Amino acid sequence: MTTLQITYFAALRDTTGYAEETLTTEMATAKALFHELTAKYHWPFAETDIQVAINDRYQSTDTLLKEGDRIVFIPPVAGG
Amino acid sequence: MTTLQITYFAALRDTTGYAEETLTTEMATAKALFHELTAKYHWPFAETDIQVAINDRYQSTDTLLKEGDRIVFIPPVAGG
Amino acid sequence: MLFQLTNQPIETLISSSLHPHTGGIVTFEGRVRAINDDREVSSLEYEAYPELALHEGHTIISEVLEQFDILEARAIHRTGHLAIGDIAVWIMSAAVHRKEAFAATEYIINAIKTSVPIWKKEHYSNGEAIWVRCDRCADEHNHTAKEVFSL
Amino acid sequence: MLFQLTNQPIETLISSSLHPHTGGIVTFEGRVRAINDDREVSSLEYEAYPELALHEGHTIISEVLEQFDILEARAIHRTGHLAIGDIAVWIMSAAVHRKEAFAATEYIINAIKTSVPIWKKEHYSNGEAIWVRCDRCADEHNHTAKEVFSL
Repeated sequence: MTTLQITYFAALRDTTGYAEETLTTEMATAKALFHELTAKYHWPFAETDIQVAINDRYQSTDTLLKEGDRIVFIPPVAGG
Repeated sequence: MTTLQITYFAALRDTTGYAEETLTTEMATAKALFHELTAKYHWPFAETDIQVAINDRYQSTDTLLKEGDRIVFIPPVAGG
Repeated sequence: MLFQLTNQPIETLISSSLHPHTGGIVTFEGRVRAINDDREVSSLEYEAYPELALHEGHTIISEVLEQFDILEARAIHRTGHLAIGDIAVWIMSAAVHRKEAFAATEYIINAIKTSVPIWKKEHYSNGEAIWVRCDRCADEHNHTAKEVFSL
Repeated sequence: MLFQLTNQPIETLISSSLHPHTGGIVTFEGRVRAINDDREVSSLEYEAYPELALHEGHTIISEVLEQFDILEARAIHRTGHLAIGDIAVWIMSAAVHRKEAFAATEYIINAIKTSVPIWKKEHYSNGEAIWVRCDRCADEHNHTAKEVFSL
């Protein structure tokens, strides 16, 4: 089990109703965690739509999660 | 014989010492007039370097000159 | 600062300090449009993930300074609530010769749209608001903004 | 006015009136460089043939408005004596989408350098001054400024 700090922005935050949560999971990778949270919050995104930041840097969704990581799932950006 | 109003700008004006002159010429075209003035003022330009404006519009250097035309020879531009 | 986020009007942050070799400066301003994809926009909101957005923005500008023959480059992106006509993003590149300044500025805006984590919520005059999904905004001729979901 | 000549600082003439569909604005500023072709420039002078310059400038902007998918375009060229850092030419294009605004602005500056009758006299820190010959300034990667003659 890994305990993580998850932060939600924009459309994802609207599905959770809060910006941050501390979550303990059995999932080993960011990708697996994405599917766990998609089931929980009914996210309207495919796996290929989403990028992940771990400790404030983009990482592969196959990255193994470590205790205390800060995780942010990033839906398609729309800046500029 | 045709009487013309000639205006000189920039490098050409520096060779004449004045900005305008009224000139009567036997030359039939702007190109021929260019060669006449090059001989007179020692202009350091080739025929292919120069464009001509007649009555404030670019024209071919083969254009026939008409009584009262305003002629400006235009050395390579350097705006912008 | 090479890349900034601000919740204040960008106009107040634009200064022109100039390298003495600067011959050409190209700027890009992205403005809030009154109409987007045929819908009447009343205002919009930009939300950034600041830690990552600043890192990615800084990386873009640093790479451009290495890869293009330019003297300076800067970008500022607005966050928070914006009205029609407000500047959402401002970018400038200064170069000895203009061709590189055009290329660098266009590269920066495309890169920002691709990789900087900033999201846009459009508010429409009929009261709806959506987070805009804009997968191909960097390739704008094929661009279709897709609604994520109405809120 | 689509194309203007001015002997006043261009900064004082730039206003931003905006079409409500404007999404992207690209500007180009040509500035007086301290160094040109390895010579130290102290100041310079632009001289225009006003009747023809205004006609050609207006024609360029009108053609761009027809040929590019843009909402607005303007250009202002300075005349008279300029100091290092002064804006010699300012161009802006506004469009719904940025790609066209970049293309239009770059087209305008190239066209101005090719066909608008404006000449530049560079004054150097050693006291010399020459009318700069710049046959290929519109194709600047092959550009060699050639001296017409010293005065």
